Amino acid sequence: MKLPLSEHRYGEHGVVLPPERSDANDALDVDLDRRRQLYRSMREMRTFEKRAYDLFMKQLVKGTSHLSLGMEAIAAGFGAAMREDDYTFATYRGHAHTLARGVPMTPVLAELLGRANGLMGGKGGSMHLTSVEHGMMGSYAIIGAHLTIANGAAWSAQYRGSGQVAVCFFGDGTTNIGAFHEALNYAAVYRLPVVFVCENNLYMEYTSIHDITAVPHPAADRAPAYGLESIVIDGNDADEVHLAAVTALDRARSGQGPSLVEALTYRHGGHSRADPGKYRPSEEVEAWKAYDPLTVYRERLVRLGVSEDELDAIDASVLALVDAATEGAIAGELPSPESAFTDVWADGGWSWRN
Amino acid sequence: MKLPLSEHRYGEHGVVLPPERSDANDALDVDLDRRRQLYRSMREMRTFEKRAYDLFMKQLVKGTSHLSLGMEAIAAGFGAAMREDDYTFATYRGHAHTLARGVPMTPVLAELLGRANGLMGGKGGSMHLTSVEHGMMGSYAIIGAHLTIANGAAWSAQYRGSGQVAVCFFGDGTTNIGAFHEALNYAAVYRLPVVFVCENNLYMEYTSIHDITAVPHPAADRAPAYGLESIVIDGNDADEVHLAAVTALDRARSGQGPSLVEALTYRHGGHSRADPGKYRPSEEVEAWKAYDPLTVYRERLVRLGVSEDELDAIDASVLALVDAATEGAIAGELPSPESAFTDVWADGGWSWRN
Amino acid sequence: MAQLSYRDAVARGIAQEMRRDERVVVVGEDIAGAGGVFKTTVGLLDEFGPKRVLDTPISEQAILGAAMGAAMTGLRPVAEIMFSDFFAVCWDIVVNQIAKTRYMTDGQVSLPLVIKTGNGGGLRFGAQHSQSIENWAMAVPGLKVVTPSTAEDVVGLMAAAIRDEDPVIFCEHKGLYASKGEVPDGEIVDSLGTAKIRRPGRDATILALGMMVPRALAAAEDLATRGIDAEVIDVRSLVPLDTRTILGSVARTGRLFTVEENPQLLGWGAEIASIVADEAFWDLDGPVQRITTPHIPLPSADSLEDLVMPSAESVASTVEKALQS
Amino acid sequence: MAQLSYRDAVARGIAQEMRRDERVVVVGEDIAGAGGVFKTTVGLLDEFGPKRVLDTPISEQAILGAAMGAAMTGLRPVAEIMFSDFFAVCWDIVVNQIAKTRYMTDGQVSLPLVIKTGNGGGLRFGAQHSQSIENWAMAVPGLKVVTPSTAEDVVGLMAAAIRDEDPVIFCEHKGLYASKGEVPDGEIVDSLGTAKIRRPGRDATILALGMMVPRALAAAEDLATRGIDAEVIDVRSLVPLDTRTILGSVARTGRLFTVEENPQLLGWGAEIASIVADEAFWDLDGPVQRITTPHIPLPSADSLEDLVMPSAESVASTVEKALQS
Ligand SMILES: Cc1ncc(C[n+]2csc(CCOP(=O)(O)OP(=O)(O)O)c2C)c(N)n1
Ligand SMILES: Cc1ncc(C[n+]2csc(CCOP(=O)(O)OP(=O)(O)O)c2C)c(N)n1
Ligand SMILES: [Mg+2]
Ligand SMILES: [Mg+2]
Repeated sequence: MKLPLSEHRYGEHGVVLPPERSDANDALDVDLDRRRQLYRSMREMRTFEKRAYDLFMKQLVKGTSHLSLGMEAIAAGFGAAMREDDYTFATYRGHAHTLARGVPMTPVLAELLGRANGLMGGKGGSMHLTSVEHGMMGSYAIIGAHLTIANGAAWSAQYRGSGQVAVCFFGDGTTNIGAFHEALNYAAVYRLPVVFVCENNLYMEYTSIHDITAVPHPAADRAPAYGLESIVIDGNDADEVHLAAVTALDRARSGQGPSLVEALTYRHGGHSRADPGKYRPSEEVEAWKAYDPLTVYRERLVRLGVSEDELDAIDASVLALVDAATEGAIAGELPSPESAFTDVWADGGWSWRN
Repeated sequence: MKLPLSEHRYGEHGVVLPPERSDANDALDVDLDRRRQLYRSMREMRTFEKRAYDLFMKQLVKGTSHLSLGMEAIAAGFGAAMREDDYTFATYRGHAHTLARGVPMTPVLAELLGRANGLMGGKGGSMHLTSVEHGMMGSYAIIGAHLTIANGAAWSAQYRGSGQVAVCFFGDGTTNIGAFHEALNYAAVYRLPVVFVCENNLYMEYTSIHDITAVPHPAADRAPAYGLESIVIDGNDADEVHLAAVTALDRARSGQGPSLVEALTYRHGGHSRADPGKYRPSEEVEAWKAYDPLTVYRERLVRLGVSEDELDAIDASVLALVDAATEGAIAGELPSPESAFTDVWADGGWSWRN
Repeated sequence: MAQLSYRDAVARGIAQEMRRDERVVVVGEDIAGAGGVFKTTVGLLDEFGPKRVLDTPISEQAILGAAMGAAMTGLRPVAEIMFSDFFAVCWDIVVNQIAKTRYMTDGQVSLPLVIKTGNGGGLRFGAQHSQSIENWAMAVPGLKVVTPSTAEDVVGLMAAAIRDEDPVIFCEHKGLYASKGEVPDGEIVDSLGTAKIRRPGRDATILALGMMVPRALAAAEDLATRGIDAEVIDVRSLVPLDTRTILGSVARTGRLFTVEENPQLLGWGAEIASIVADEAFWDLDGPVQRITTPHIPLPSADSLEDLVMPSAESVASTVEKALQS
Repeated sequence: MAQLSYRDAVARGIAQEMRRDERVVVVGEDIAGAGGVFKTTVGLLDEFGPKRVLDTPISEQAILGAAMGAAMTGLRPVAEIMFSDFFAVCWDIVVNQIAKTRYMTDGQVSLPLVIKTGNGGGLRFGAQHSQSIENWAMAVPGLKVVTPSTAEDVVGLMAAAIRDEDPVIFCEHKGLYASKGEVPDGEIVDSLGTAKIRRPGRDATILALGMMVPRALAAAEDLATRGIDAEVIDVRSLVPLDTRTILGSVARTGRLFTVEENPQLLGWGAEIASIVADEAFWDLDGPVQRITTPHIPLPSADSLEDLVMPSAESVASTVEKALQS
């Protein structure tokens, strides 16, 4: 729903509340095993990121990092829909998307701690998680760029006829940068097998997306500008996300081109490590915390007959995994000094002269 | 009218013909004196640019240049609607827009010839025509940038409460670059007094806009993405352009914010000096040459009772102006060597050290 | 005279100029309501209101384009590019538009604007958020480039930058935001294009910029204990460049070292080395030596980042070794 | 052996590689149907079809992003940025993404891609279409940078660039497109990182790049008539840099001159001057001298553009004066 500009006011935005709780989505066509998997996947992300947060507080994680606490349903819902050889492109807020591709926790956590056993040996850090062997093609920290790069992976898949799809996650704030526009048109023109997923958590860093965007749905209201359908989904409902993902992936894989999906969600914490998130009305924060994707989903599973015991067991097994990863990460060595000088070039080195 | 993406094919575009000739627009509410002015203005642009072309052929104009032969109705229609202190921002294809603001021909032509009496003393050339005293705030040769700069002039006018409007002209191909998107959203967010005018001449340099754009109207189909109305006009009809200009300028001046106007037109020649324009079907070129804005308009004036003699007299007086400008330009000295070293900085000089 | 953080000094410098000149406006991402992600614009919205202090979308090209258009029509904008690495997404506006327009229009257009930015490494932000881009700007005719290293200089150079009729790239070092220094009360206006001798010395000249200045000073103190009396010059301004102060120092000491945070190739030290090699060739008692981050992207792990950036220790040992040989 | 224009050599080099390697694809604005606005890709669409040779929208970020994503997933793209000045609109993709990704991922990602571009001045295109941006790229770790000066080198360096596993910025000099040279028949594969001595000499070393190479050679011929025997080295590759050839020459001649088309500050000659000043200090018989365009934007008028760019005459007179003093 696009409003005429007369309805927009710079700097003015109301409190945006989550949808009402309802059991309507219980009936969605997602089978129970898949749902167990989705629950587990979200629990992994949640537990992992809470641990990461604790480790920041203990000064073990240096630098910055960006959590997606509260936004897990999107990463889980898409992750479960992707083929093993599909490509993920994420932002600096990429822990959940990395785990969603099956990347083990220890190297991810070790990377946050700057250890030699980190996913990139400590050279990338939290904002650049990458595991090519898992199809996790990178986390990109400059707004917009990775939408264009995802196109390239999709182009390559199309060229090779591999049937792979590239899925690219980004935030609401990203819809106002030039690269967004270029990437969307480009994907549409060549009908690339790429799915663009806007995680609309209502805020850029500290500014409401509505303050500085001319339309209410920063992604969906732009979709028609590229010949694409406007799609808005509940990003806190893992089943709804999952089905939207299946549809978009099928569309891409069958040669019908890109999709742009806007998933509404909220981050429980601040933008990054440094941010207490005080610019958000507490009424809004509380309402969204109550509409937690894990709570919502757990209640659904219970309604659908999964026992609390089974769910507790999942939680416990995930916690054990995270504990083990924590140990493995903390036990990691510091990177060797030589490693700072490897892999600038394909020959393994850094030399720029003879 | 946005088509679903399924109707777009990369690299496929049909022949696009101009509208049928009709006398419907004779009835538009533009008074006859204004119409005489519009005719004269278009004739100035036409005669001036044909002369510029002749001078290229004589090797007197070095470097490149981009003519808007066939596109004059847009520059004339807007020029006549603008207030004296409004701002124009144009592209490398900016001769007509420069003349439309009342910039005298001699310095413009002298600039093309690289002479000291050129509009910028020979330092800018054809692609960068600027005359601040006439509100001609520059011609910009890198696609997209000047849309963002026009916003700044509009912002300044808004801040100062001056009632000025910035009008920014650009081509169809420009709608696919990132800066277009950023500029449109930015203008809408702050409700800036700026009018964006897309001169859709169906081609970028040598590629049809339809081949590489996901929607049929590269500007108008994007307008709703910024809360703006989709506006498509006949860019070869000076009256239609003029009225659209008046509406958009009024809207901006009265604080209702930006407009995006897509004016359909065609260039008679190639993209630039080097280009014979062979990539365009001759049927298309012929049809558009027949739908020449000057022919169309002259016929209208005659239908409305202006005598052929009067029109011939206008043509003759314009020719005399152009002849005089040609003499003045050719008579210009070469720029002094010292002038290469002035005006890097506001102190008049170029020194970067003490 | 009060202790002020480098971070707070930024807002103070801007506020000082906003009070005296209505044409000064400030724009950038999260700079108004939130006071900036680095908290360098805290208080400006409250004091000057939403007409003069604006939050923007994530649209760096639009931000700088707006600053440019406003500057050419009577305002004096201060625009923030949050991390200097993001200059790469709006580089066209900076180098092709802002830098060249006065020249191309034969002086018709003035562009009194400041682009302030959080620059440099040392905060474990990784390769895309830690670059020293002052060199990118230095390479482009038409841009002035300053990098203060103290809170007092932040205030005075910000004022000078805002008053200047030319576009100024104002590099705030992220690694210095938390540092504090004495800042005199009242109006402070410094001048662009001036280097400062922070520590006089006779045996060698050490040139440094931004966060490398405190490191060079620490190195000099250390060298002093070993009998080497090094002069430390804070370059402060890359364009205009105070070659007089630099060449004068080299003439006295006969040895020159540059301490550059940037990766080696085409850091500002290369230009100075080339100037000195040309104009002070006969003054030199030994080769000009550049101490830089090696020519690699910055790694994020703290241990690796510390390893590759010039430190007080690496500066001291390089100078000592060179003077002994 | 045939006479080939520098322009046609570009297409020949690309076609040679497309024939042997299916993974090579070409993208850019107007490069397919029209064969490129500089006509450097003529014939490629006909021979290799629309799947491998693609016209794009005016979306430089999207073009290079696509090239990057394709390179990391198995293709070997050649992307065109029409005028090198337009790197400014996609600089983020080049310097923050393409240059850094291999390093940041600890070697997980390879980026075998070539960005070809029309670079340099002399065509009266004015300040926004005439820049020498090879220096911008040289300053960023992770990019290889080459600039051929002859048709034969175009073919061989293009082949080497396409075969290289790293990203290469391939600068074609617009002012050389029309020049012709002998090019051997059959496959030509050159190697990156190698300079070429174009004219041996004993009295002075002149380094030049791109369009400055023929000018330096003309200067050397002229100097020869006045008894000065200058060695002319075509630098060809800024990264990797063939310092061995350069330092070797300086060791023989004792005098170094760089001829740079770029504005002075932080041109490639500054880096070489700094290397030579450091490593060959005791070999030098006099200061390194850089001959550059002054640090100004390029004016468009032919008379002014010719005045400010280095010419054979200005090179010869600078060298002569320096050697006589
Ligand atoms: C080009 C660019 N501009 C600004 C930033 C700084 N920045 C990092 S995250 C962010 C907010 C992004 O908001 P959004 O896209 O909504 O994603 P979210 O963080 O909410 O997931 C900003 C402005 C950046 N990284 N890159
Ligand atoms: C960023 C950038 N990319 C490419 C170009 C080269 N270029 C100059 S004009 C042009 C075509 C522009 O087409 P359009 O916007 O339709 O304007 P027209 O020339 O048709 O008036 C191109 C690609 C440029 N100047 N800037
Ligand atoms: Mg967000
Ligand atoms: Mg066009």
